[in-house]
Amino acid sequence: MLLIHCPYCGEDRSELEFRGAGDAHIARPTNMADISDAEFEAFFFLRQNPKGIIYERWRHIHGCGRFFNAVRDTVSDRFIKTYKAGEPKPDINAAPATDAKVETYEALEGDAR
Amino acid sequence: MADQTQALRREPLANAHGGSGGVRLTPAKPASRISLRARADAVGALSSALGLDLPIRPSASAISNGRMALWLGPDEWLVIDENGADLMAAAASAGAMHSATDVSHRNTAIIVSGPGAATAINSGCPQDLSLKACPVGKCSRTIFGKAEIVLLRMSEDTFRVECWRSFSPFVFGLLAEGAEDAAQ
Amino acid sequence: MQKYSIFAVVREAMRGNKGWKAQWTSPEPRKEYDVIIIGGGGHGLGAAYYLAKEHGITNVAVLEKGWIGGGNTGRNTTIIRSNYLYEESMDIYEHALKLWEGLSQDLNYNVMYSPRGVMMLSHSVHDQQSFKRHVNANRLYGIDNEWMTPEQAKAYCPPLDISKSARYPINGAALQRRGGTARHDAVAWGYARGASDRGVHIIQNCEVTGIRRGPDGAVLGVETNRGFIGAKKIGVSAAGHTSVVMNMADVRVPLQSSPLQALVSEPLKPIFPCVVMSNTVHAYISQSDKGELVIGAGTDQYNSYSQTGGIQIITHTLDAICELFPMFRRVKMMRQWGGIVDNTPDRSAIQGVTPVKNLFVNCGWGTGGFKATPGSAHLFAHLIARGEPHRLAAGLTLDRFRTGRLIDEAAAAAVAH
Amino acid sequence: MSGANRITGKGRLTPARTVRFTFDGKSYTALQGDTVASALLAHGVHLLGRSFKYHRPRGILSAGPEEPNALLDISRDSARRQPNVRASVQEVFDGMKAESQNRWPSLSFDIGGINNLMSPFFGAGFYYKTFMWPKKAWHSIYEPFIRRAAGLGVAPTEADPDHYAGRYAHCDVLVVGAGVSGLSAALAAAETGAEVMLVDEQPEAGGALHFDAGVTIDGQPGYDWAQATVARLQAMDNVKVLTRTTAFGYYNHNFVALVERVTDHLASPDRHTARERMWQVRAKRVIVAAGAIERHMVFANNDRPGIMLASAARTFINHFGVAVGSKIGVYTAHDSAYEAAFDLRRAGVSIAAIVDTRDNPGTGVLAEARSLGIDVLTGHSVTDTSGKLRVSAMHVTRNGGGAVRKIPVDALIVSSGWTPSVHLFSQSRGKLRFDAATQRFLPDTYAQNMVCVGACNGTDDLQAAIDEAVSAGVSMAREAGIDGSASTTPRGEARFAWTGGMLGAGEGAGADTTVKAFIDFQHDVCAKDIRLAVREGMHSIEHIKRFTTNGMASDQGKLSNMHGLAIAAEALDRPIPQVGLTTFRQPYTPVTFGALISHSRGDLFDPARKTPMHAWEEAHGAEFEDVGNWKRAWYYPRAGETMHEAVNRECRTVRTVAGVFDASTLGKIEVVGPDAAAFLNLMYTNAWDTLKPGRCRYGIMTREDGFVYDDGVVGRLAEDRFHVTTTTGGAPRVLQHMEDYLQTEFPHLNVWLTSTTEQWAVIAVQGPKAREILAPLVEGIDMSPESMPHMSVAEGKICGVPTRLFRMSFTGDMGFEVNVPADYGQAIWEAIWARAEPMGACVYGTETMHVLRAEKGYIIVGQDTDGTVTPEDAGVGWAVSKKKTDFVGIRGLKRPDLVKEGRKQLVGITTKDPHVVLEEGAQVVADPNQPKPMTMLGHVTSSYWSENCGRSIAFALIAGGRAKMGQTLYVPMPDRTIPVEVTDLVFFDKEGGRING
Repeated sequence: MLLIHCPYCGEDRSELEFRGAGDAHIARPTNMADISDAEFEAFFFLRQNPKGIIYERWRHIHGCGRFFNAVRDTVSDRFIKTYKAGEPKPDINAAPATDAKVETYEALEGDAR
Repeated sequence: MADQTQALRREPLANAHGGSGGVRLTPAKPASRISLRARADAVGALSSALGLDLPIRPSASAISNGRMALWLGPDEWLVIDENGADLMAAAASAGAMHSATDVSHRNTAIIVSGPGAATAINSGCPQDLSLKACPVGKCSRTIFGKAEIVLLRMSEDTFRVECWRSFSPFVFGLLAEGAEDAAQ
Repeated sequence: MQKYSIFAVVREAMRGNKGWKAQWTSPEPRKEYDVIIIGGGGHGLGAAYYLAKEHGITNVAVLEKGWIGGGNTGRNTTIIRSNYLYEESMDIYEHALKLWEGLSQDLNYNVMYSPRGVMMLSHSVHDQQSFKRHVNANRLYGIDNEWMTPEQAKAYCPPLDISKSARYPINGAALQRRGGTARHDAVAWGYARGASDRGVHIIQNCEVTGIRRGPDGAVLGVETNRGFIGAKKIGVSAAGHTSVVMNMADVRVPLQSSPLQALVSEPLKPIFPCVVMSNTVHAYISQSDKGELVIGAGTDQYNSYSQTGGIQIITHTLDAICELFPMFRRVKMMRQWGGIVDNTPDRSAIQGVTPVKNLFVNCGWGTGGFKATPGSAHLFAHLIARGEPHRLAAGLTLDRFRTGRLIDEAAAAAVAH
Repeated sequence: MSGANRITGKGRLTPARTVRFTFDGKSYTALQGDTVASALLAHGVHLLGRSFKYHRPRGILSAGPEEPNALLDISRDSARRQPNVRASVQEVFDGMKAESQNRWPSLSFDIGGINNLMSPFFGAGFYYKTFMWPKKAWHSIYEPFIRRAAGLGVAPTEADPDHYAGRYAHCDVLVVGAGVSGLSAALAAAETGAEVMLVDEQPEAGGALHFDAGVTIDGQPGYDWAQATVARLQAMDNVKVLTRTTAFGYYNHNFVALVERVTDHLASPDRHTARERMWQVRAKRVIVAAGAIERHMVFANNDRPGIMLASAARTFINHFGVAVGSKIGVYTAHDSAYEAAFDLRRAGVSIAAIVDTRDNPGTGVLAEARSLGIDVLTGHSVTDTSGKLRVSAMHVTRNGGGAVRKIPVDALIVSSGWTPSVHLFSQSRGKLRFDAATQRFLPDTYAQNMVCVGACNGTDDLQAAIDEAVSAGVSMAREAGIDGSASTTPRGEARFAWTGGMLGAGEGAGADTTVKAFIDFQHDVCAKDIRLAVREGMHSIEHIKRFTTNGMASDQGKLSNMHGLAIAAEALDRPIPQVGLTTFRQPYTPVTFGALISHSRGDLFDPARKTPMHAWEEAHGAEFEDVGNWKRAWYYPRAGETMHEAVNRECRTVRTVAGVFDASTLGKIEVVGPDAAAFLNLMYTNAWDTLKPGRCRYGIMTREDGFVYDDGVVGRLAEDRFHVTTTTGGAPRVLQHMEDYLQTEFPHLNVWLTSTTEQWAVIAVQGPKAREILAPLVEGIDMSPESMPHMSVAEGKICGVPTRLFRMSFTGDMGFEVNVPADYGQAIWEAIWARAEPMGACVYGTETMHVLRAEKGYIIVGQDTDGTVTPEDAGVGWAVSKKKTDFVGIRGLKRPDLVKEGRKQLVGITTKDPHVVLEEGAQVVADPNQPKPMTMLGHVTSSYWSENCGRSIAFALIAGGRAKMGQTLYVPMPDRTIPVEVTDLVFFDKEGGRING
């Protein structure tokens, strides 16, 4: 059960209060009616699904109700940062990239490499 | 509400009773409530119209003369008047852009009191309810088992638990189990 | 290949079991293969097996970054069924089920396919409508699936609580008798043995780090932690890691990888005869031959490659199990674990060509990949060998997300109204 | 007497406090505080169970949770029965019934023991190689046989009458384990002022101090110091101590799950007390002081009852006062076993010999053995044992060969060293490192905010462990934000510093042998099985585990993993770290489902949502159906009526008089703000700016992909206020969907959304007499057709209570929906019913509502649509604005496959025989005689007997349906084929005049 910092409440709260809401920073085209099928596919379906840093949205649905954004490592499940909706995508080059020290279960088991 | 209509009212927890040696559970008396939504620039006008300072600090509440304003989100307050005052009219008189919606009957409340109150609530609520993390006056919407609640700490060992009416038997039932376990 | 039989078992027992040979070999990689399959799970190993057996293509390597069968093949709750709604789904899952029925004999490896019946519980009028839609569609398609009254369901699965006082009383069930379970590890090992025997190279601890392409865009081979390995064709069957691999070829696929958890109880004497699923209360349960209750939990709500998730997912499914089977409250959870499932937007798989020449993909099996294993592997081999999909997999192509021809099994189950 | 082997003056239990229990029907006396294991050992009972595969007789191996053999069925009554309970952990209570498992007909004579003779045929993985012929025999013959033989205990068959509790908790520092290290760490952290939780799985604190009588701390015997320290901690306000509590799972972000066993040790627990309590603790910092687990020696027939871990024997003598034998052999590769021998010897037990496989044991212990007159055979090994149901002799030889000496013993205690308990550390996803010098895996890289101290961290020296723990207590508290200091550092002294340890097979069980040298006792995995797996090409430790099932038993490899790994490494000729390690998963020890679900049972399993009128409906005989979390009145049978009859009556009555219906569960969202109409324009396919205040409109909502998501009537109360309704099940997700767009895509709009589903009780009054029923009750609203036409809304009062009154219809007849604040719902319902009933009206439920709307061709989203249906498909394409330049779904709707010819379209279908009612979900075909797999055109979405039409009616989604009007299609059912005709959707009142009354 994750512990998530809500940027609006200013507190760490249990994952039970939140709902994940998919990738962040995917802007809905303003000329929606005019985009091509391929553009629509890219907007609505295609995702990076990164193994490592993901920019994602959460909603503090059983809390302040706000959608906000988070930067998280999908390998360690560690949050690097959460920030309010509308704030620019943070440059996290300064922050550690995928933390190689933290391993998936998969990497902890089986033959050592 | 007028007196003659009072007789027509059936509150969802009218006959509920429960608790344990260390925790009392009491259905709160009927109150009027609005869900108030507004941007920051309207807070002043709404505060004067409602006669209490709408809190702008997260999780803060303001209480005065049986009227409470609970910060639920950056543009959202739950305003409760235990005397049944017409909060819709009060808000409307502010003259500033806002949304007020009557939720008096949507919600009902349970007062949880006694030395085991926090423990009883922690039977289903994942928040840290120690006085350090949750001082008197702190409020928040949160989760309680499989129901959503709004929690307000009224004193060291008294909480107000607001929930939607159809969830109230569940919330009361889980609080009753929590109260029993807290007494062990 | 050393043939397995009761006689072999007796013979070897007399010799102290010293004569058993390696089930598959672990060769050094060649410089180049006709086909490289990325991902040594049941789907990938099976595809290699069928490439060799049915298409005569034996210069094949299966590259596995860990140990074969170590991904979702070895982490799932082994449910097999084919009672899906849409023709695209019925085609592939029924194809798989037919292969399951003869797989032990085909592989000369007991994969313990056990058609003990998969029962899906109906708890509401809406469930009933949805299940009968499945039952009727399956019947006309030649797939067994039958509606049962609560009493019939109880007779088939005695631990079931069919009392009206339940929170969500059971108002019937759909039963596929040919559905059941199989031994997951045996599937990977059986295919590996069969493929290895036919000359396929199974290369473990070999992680693909890049896909090299020629000037015409076609694949040339893969970069790995053991160096470059050439390939005329590449099939990607990497489940939860498909996005990672496909990104190496600059192909984006509509996938999200998230944790899927499961658990087993301590071993118990036989008490649970079949597989029971309930979508309404979110419960999936069967009992393994070792005696453990095998219980499938849900997916966590976020993308993750960690193969672990929150305990609330586990407790949520146990809530439902104990509601359906109140006597199990005293049973103990012995182990919980997680896998990485790759879900598509319509919760149906993708198998087909990609924008990159000679790069083929098989992914998006989500929570349903195990049951598809032989069918998916068989059709994937066809795709790789022929360069175009088999008729039974023709609907699973990648372009459906652009055109809107989705195969939305989840949506067809719809929602309460 | 509490047993002949109870040694007077030994142990910490009180001789006068006795309890009675039975084992396999025989009654025994035990002492309060005994475990089942200690109590039975006191009576000389060693045989407690049978193994999983070979049904070999087994005894007690350990005194802790790692026990693989002595698993019993423990009950206090028939419903309170618990299989697979470790005898080494379960405390005896008065009246307890214990039964052995996995044997028939009796524990001492078990038919299944024949498996032991057949064992050469049952090598690891044998079942993969046979049982394949004939094809169907696996499921019908072999599998049932294997299933019956497998499994250990018998699952309870009655519903569990006990209840369980759960709590969330927070603390600054959670300390797991109350041995020397855990206590020292907890004390230090507590002294800084941090909020500390200290948990230990045993009934009292002390950990290894239970057995290790050679330790003194601050001048006291270790165990006494532990009790004094716990008392001190318990007296502190900032400390919570939980005993009988296992930290079983370490999850993300320092979330640790504990299970507290509250009543399983009590003779007559209070019925209000939960049997077990699950704690879910979010700790700022965690200190794991989980200790280490002793390993057995791997040699032939090392599994006979009477063979046990040296530390277990030491626990039994020092804590329980029980001698596990009268002439005890010792086989060890580690000094710690010597101390067990010393303690037993001093208690008057004869030690046959200490057989040490090492040439050079620790000098201290050697000298002490000599002074006690104990025979020590260094460089020797036990290569086999004798005995049937209990060990009777150990076979000793010099390493490398030589004569075998059979030394009679009645117990054999063993140790090959200690494995640090890194389970929680591994669960936290920390990375281990193999310490070649000590042949063990130790915590290396931490992944979470935690630290390991003491034996589980490989810190062997007592004072070093204490110092490490104290320093961790202070630093973890500081990291948790508590800046205090600790004043106490305990001083500990151990009599001996231990050396030694070995992994893998011992003498006589090496590479070429076929003896049964057990590694995993419960699953009967022997050293030779590991080697077989390697021979068969299993080179990854995970493959070896899965092939042999080593470590997959209920102890999850606590004793077997390291031995298995070492034997595999040897067979593979690779160093241990290159073979890897299997994963430690949660839980550390098995946890009951009851504790995991805690309160979630019965009424608390899932909230059952009921409307304000529910009690009235129940009292008036309503049957209810589940719709999402809601209970909705389905139909109201009168005495003697079937469902069919009741629904027919209700349908007739509504059309001829009127009906009253509870529509409260429909979702309601108040949309308020100057941009409310603009927002709804984007969320619905329809246009909303043209809707005038006081009027309503039916709206369709699509997702971005163009498929129908929800529908409902929206009323405009004012320029800036809309009352939106949604489907019952759709309410939460529609609100979430709207909030998502509002906050994320359209934050510039001045509009807010509030759920009002539960604010309003909704009473629909439908039928020709609807107005007549309501009008006299309503104040301040002109209900005349002119001022309140179809699809309008007004605010006023009903019976003195505020109402939002809608003129709308889901039946096609004139109708109103009365919204009143929910607490008034039942009173207003009763007032309306008081007028309606005398006029001959009825109350009706959802079934009648469904029939009536179908008669009129109104769709139900979720029944007549699924997630693949567009508004056009569903026949409501008229609700999609052609003028708007944007709304959610506008682009998705234009994709090639959504505008293709031949899509499934919702049409009416009628059976040729009007009395035949189709099955909902039935499939429709053009040619019923085609072979399977058939080409299906679509399916029946709704189907009813329509009393008002005098025939059956149905909707179906049919490929190219609207072009097939009038055509005959077929519905093939198992028993017959039903011909049907394609029609439009409206079956009743095609002209639509009734809506105006």
